[in-house]
Amino acid sequence: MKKLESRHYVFLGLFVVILLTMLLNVRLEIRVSPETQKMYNYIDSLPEGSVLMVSFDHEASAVPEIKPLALSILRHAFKKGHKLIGVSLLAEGTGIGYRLMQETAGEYNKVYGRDLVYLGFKPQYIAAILSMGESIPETFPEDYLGRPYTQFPLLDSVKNYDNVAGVISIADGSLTTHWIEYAHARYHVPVTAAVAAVMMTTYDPYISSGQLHAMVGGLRGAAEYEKLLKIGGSGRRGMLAQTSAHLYVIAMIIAGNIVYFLRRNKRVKS
Amino acid sequence: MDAGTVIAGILTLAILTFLYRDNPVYKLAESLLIGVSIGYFLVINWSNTIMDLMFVPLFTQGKLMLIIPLILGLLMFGRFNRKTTVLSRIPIAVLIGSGAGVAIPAMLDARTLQQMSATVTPILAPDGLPNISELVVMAGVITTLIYFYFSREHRGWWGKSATMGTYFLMIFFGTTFAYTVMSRMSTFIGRMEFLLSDFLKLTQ
Amino acid sequence: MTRKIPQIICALFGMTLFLLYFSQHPTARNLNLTILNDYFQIIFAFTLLVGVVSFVKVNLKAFERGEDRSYHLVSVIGVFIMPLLAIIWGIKGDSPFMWVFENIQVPMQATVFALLAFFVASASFRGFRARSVQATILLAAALIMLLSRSTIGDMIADQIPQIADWIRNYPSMAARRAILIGIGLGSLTTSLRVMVGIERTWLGGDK
Amino acid sequence: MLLYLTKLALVPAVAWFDVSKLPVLISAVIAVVIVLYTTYSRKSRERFKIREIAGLKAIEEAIGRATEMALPVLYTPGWGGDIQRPTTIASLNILSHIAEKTAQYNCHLLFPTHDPVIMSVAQEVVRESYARAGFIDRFKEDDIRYVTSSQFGYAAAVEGLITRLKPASIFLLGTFEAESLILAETGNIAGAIQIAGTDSTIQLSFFIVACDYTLIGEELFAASGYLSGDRSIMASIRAQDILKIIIIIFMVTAVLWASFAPSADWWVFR
Repeated sequence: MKKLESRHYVFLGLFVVILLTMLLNVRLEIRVSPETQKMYNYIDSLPEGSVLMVSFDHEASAVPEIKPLALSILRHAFKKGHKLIGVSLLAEGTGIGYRLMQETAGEYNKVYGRDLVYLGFKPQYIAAILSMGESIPETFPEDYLGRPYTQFPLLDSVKNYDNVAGVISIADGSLTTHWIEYAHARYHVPVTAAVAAVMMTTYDPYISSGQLHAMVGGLRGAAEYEKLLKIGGSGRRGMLAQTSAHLYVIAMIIAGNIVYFLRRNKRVKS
Repeated sequence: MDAGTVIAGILTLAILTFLYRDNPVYKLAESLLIGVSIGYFLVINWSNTIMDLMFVPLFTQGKLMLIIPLILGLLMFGRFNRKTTVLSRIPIAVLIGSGAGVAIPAMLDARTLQQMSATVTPILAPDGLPNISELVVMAGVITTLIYFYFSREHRGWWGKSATMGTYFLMIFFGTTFAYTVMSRMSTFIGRMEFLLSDFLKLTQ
Repeated sequence: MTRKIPQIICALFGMTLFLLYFSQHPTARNLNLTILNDYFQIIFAFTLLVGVVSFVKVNLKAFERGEDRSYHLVSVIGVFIMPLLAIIWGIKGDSPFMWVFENIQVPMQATVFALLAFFVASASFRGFRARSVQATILLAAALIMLLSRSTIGDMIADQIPQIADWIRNYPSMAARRAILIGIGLGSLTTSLRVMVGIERTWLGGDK
Repeated sequence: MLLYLTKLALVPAVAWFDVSKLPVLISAVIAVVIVLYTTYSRKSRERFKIREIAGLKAIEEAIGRATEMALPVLYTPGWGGDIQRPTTIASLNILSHIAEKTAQYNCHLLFPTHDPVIMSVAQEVVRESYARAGFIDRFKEDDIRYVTSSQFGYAAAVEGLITRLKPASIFLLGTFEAESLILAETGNIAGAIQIAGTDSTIQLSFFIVACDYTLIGEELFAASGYLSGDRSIMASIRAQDILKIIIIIFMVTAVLWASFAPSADWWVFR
């Protein structure tokens, strides 16, 4: 066996910290931020049976962070009896979105075609967003599995954004911007977002200007949302691990400096 | 447990073994990832671009203008032979030329002008006292720009200002580093969640 | 000739797109979108084939040389299996193509991404040593931000999140602005040099 | 898409020039005039001192080290860029210089990329550099290779190359996204000397922490100019500096103006 180097200990330490904190299954008490509360209130206050469009605008690699968020939102919407139309503006998010919607629909005994429809992917996001503003059936003549649009009772009354209560963009990058700048600015449909933590600062200006109605972000956002829904979920389970990982990084920075100063002193003495 | 989860779980572990060191299991997983992802992109490009964006509108809707990008695309095939390789310079010239043409106004606007205007805020608070935070911003932007000044050696007061600029740069780097840590940890926690609950069924 | 013609095309397209940027006329917007979107994507799609052929060639050559045969074989099989699955069963919904994507490609990509957590930890251990004034500032900024982002921060002192917010909104943002202004200028001159033809490296240069 | 375009076409004669972009046009013209003047005027091309860029001096050293150790040099432009991006062009300029050196020293140069177009151009650039150095026989097209367009597939591929070939020097110059730290840390573990440079502000912090030298934003563009050794290209760096002075004067004036005349807003470009 090859000799272990210092980085191996650093890696091992992080692994152990996260493994233990996740196995412990402790729910860290967290405060719900006003942002998350606003998102929750928005979905909660829509009249039952509202049609929401959920857009999966993320890549496959972001799934670990995005999934808990998406699940919370989908669960909330189904629980409130809303009807969902799924789309995707990034090819990689398409299959994932379909699976997530199927999975949550199953939990709440929702029927495909009546309570949810998944339209799938459309390339060229700006053109797709604009063209749905004119006509959704012409943009998506078929659903994800290739069945005609007219076949589904849910879609009977859905022609364009006028028949949709809002758009929820689930994103790991800047695609939400296009929903804001095209769907909201031009067709005045309320846009909300569930995003990766890194993107939150990017969207802050849109929240303060009101162009983005509400936003929930990161694992922390998912945990807060789960708390509001009063369900257990991977977001809340992950919070202790998240905080510990942060502390671990701080500890590593400090440890690195201790090592550095010890070595330097030794060198000075000798 | 379905076969998909088992395979996904094994491959996840295979990639994680890299943290110990490079090994045959990781190498196999890596080769598979590279191969499959290239195949995936080939298919997606064929269906979303070549079919949906070009052939379908060209042949069923008669959009003849699409012949231009078709020819440009085909010229790239010139690269298959050393003698015809120069042909590929034409589509490349289109890409580079257009990119440069857009970049001049777009970069100037988004990067330079917008940032300039955003920096402008009164340095006097309504009560007539100086606004320290805004003074800091001004000092930061100017000294950092001085750091980026190339045609003068960093000596004397000029050099001191540039050094000041590097302090601001370091604050920025420290801040962004810390800010991204959270997201990176979430990603790994998400993977562990999959391993522990979907694959190994240890937590619920 | 082999350099002149691409050069002229480059300049022409550059000028056209520069001017199109300033127009809101539907015809102009349309042309803009066509070139930046359709042309770029289509040329890319064809070039992808050139890239893939080169990839397969490199791997087959290595295979012939007998270096690490199984790995190169796996890569090449991967490249061909996806189109094959797509041709036979399509790429929608529950097709085998999507199955491979979701159960092989996605989990591996996500795990490579997740390796970052470990690299962040090892970089923190090694890269934040207080060697100089600059390094110490870097270290201090990172520590304050990290503390403020974990629940521990507010336990130690209420001021930590406030200080962190101030740092992020003022000094840190000032540096970011200057970096962006600089990048804007650098991009501008580089693009201009390409358009007027002083910069010819992309043609292989001609010194 | 079609629908949207026909709708636009129906809008009666929209003006060809978008007045809201006038400030951008004026500034672009000023900037272009200054750049062209410094580039073509003989007076301004006369000698002017340029400050040192630490990362630049290190390039020579890095190639020298690889030659001594008889190990390869690895150069990769990151996953975030494409050929249309000025950053990529700047990176390819640096590549051309480095390739000339590796040709002279008979040092193995590897260039993996995620973009087939960048691969094609890089092959030309490197071939020409080898020819210029007089060692065209040392050029191997396969060393400039396309790996995969998948972000983390690309990261895994480059990570693999670094681990197995143990390059003595690694150049990470271009537009990087999340893969930046994966590559930089792997290079570090392999013990390579690393020179990085990017225009992605977030990734700069990772390079600063993990690499030996980092070209920060504009320095990357300046470096590509320096290395060319071409007087007219160097003169355009001078133009960037003149523009910086104008920007500083503009900002100081505007700030003072804003402090004493709070209702003015002539510095807002939109």
